[in-house]
Amino acid sequence: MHENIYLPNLCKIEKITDETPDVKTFKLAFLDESVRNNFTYKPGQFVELSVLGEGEAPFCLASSPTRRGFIECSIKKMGKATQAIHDLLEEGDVVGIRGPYGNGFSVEEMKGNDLLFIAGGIGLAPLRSLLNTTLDNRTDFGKITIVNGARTPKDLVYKYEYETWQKAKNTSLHLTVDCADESWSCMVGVVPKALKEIKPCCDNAVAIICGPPIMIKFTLPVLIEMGFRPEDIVTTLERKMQCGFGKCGHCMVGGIYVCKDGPVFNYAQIEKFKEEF
Amino acid sequence: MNENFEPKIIGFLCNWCSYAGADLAGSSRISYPSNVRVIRVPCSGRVNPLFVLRCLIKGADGVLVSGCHINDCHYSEGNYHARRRFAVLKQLLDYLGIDSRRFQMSWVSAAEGDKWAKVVSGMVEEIKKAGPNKQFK
Amino acid sequence: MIKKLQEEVKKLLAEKKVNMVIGYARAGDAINAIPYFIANPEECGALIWDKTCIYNLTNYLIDMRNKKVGIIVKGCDVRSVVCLIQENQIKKENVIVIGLQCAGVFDKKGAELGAVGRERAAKCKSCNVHTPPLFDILIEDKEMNQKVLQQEDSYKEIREIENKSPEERFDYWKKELSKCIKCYACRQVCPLCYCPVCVADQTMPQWFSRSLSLEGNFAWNTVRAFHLAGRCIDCGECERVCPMGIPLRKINKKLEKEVKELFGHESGVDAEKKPLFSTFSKDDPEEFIK
Amino acid sequence: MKIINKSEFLGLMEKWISSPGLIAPVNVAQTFRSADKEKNLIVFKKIETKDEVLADYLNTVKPVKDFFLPPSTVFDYERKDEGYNFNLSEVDGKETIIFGLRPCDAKSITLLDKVFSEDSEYKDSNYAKKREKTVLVGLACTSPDIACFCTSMGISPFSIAGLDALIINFKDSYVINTVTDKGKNLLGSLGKEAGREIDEEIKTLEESVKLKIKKTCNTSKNLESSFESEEYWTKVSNSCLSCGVCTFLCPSCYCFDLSDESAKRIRCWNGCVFLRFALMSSGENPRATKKLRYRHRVFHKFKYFREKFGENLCVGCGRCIRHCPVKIDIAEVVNNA
Repeated sequence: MHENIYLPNLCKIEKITDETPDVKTFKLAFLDESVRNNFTYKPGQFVELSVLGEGEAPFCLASSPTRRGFIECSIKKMGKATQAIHDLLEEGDVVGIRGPYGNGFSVEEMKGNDLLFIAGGIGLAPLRSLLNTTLDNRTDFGKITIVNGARTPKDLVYKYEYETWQKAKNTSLHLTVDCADESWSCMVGVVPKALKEIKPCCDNAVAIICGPPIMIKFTLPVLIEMGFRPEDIVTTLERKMQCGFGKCGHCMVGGIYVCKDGPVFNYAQIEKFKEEF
Repeated sequence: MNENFEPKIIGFLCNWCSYAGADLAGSSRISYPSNVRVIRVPCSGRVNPLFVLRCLIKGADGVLVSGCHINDCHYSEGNYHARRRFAVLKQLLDYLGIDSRRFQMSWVSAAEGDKWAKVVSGMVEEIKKAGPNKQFK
Repeated sequence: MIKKLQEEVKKLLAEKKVNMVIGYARAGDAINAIPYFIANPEECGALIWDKTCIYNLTNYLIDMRNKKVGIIVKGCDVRSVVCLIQENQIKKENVIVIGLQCAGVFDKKGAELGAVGRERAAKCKSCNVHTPPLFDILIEDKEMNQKVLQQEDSYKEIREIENKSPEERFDYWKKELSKCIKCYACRQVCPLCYCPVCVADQTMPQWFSRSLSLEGNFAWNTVRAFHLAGRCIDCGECERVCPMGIPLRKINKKLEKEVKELFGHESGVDAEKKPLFSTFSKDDPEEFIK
Repeated sequence: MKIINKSEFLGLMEKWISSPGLIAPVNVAQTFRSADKEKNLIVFKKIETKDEVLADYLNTVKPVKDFFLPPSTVFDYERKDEGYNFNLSEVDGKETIIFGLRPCDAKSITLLDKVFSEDSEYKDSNYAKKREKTVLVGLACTSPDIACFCTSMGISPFSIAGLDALIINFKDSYVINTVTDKGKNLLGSLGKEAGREIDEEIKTLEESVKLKIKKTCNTSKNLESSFESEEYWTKVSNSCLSCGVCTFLCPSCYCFDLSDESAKRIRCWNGCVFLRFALMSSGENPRATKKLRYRHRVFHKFKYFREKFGENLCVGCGRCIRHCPVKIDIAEVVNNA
């Protein structure tokens, strides 16, 4: 970490994969040898990726900390910074990375539980980091169910990994899209509806949700109905973030700095936030 | 003024008249100074005063907006709006202390290649007298 | 005068003609006036009207576009209501204008100290709309009619600056505008600054620097003034609220003078007239065009 | 406490101008408002000549945070073959003396310290360096105005929290109360011992100034109960214009904005009252209405910051009341919550 907290480390883009028309995954490697070796992070943490001269924005780390030497971020084209990232960057370019920031998922506490991953669209990125970490030490965890929703089949990200997830031990993958096209064979419908069909069992299970707020809003009651305790429902709060270390004030919800005290919260904590999220 | 000062002038040329006029000046081999960086716009009415302001504040030495003569406009009223808009902008820039020679406007039709050359060389002379734009450095 | 004002407002609210009236009330410190929003008729007692009522309340009409609202305005303020109608931002049938005859209000210092006999605001010295040009209900001011309200030449200071040399002018404005801290109070208080995303906030493209460099400050204040050319009604609020005391009115008044000389256009006088830059005339001056 | 006659102290100040460099309140009004008779715009400025320094003024418009957390360039960079090299706009670490800040501004610096220099994990190195290199010499406040309420925020016109030394204007001389060792080795050797009766007189003077402050702010009140009352917060924030005056001029508001421009990253002030402060690029805005924003500002100052750091994020300097375009009074808002 630099003495000046605003200074990024430089990273080279090794590989860019186009997931969907507006989502790209960037594989980055730190230029500085020492940083590359001891850059440690937890799944669910995020970094501030800056295209120097254009802008900076927070992105969760989609790669798993168990696979060393590189980090991956999946970026959807939304605002000024992401537009610059999508239009200007090619393989070999250099970007700035600040971080890792945020509290990340508490993997230790999840050990020994069944895991229910619920992802919506680009929300699969932070979950992929956690998922690959659990698959890399598979024996510590119970049954894994993955429910991944998207608007249309071409909005599904990480299609190339569905194979390995499907074949992993005691793991089931369920895909659902809001509106299907002719080539679509799996479920159709929003994630809460798909959840009702799958009916995952809730005892000794932890549900991890990530996706657009509208999806979280309608999925939470379904999970509560199924018997999930609020402490066992973990989600990430989406807020505007700029500094990433709890000072600039953009991400405040009530007295909490989402970037430093979050972005991962369990539902019991979120209920205590008076401000509606 | 040091002699080798080559002013940077940004020219917003309306596509139907001035751009064609400049093109005619080129094709009929009329020689004129090459300080104008031309930006082609559909009509002089398309030029937002913010473009002119941004050019001057970012350090351009001069800005020239050139369009069709009155009632020659391809869109029939574009240059009317431009005329009114830039009459006010010129007064504001002058009032705030930006040298009024730095922003000029001209009507050049598609057949007036020589007039275009005259306008450009006239402007380059004036900007050379006005000197480089160091106000916002 | 206040009695009549309170009765009119109570009548309006009682008859449900409007569901809210915006007026002035006394602040907690019993000196200043503050904007006051009344929904039920009983609260009309709090309404006041005196020299400390300096705000231009038409700014609040923008966020209440689809509600029926009554608004209490002075002569200079009502011109911004006319402008807003001209620019189709508010519909006349939604707004009931309660005009007040005004003999002039305090300047910012006077309003804060509530001192009697304090200097009248600069805009009032050259005011020619003591009786609002447009109103649905008029509240007369009996004593005002006798007073002889002299009118100063309002462009005196503008001419002073015009007579300076360009370098002097640039130095003057450079010193003034470098004080700007970009709190955007001048934009937020102005009734005619209602763009959903202001040019200063846009990021795609980002027109000019957000930093407090000379480049950023100069660009912001120039664009703000230009966007008000031919629209500014000289209510003086931007200059009043500027915490750094930048004489913003001097830029707006210059444009008001130019617009009157060049095109004979006066803002906020006649609701049917089209705004300055959305129309043109065949014989606009063009000697500056080569 | 020590006592020193004024001319000697002013002579000393003149020495400061050259040796470490002096920053003090100056009236920079050129043409304040076109008609205002009193031309006063008081801001902290680097002093060149002795007579610029003001003797009697209420307070500066921009607080002293403008010196420690200035809107400025964080770093600029140019492309190198393999990447970029950054040149940080490091603090030059030159010694400076800030004279004439009021006890309320000094107290606000201790609040900012909690966020920027006392946070071990993410310490703002520039801020910390400046704090080390700067000596804060306060001037006791003898003429508060109707907007001041520092007495209800745990400080007083003569308090020394956050200061290295306090100067009190006492009849025809200055009383010096040195606080920290930085203050001691700057002013310790000066003047002669004031003696007990002058101490008593200073106490009574302090009490008399305290009585001048009428406005109170009931900070012990539990704001929690009013959080839900939609009607109260709408009424209070109805006239708010969402401009930045209260957050920019507040000595203890520290929210900022990081943005990249052509070849540099700049940090400028920002405030939670702006509409676009919490706006996300997806278009969602968790605090889209004036009510939510103003309520968040009040709660951050009088509840959230206290829960985390033990003190309210307000020093009662009254700037947000004095300069608010529509005279919203935060002390009244807290009292009636």
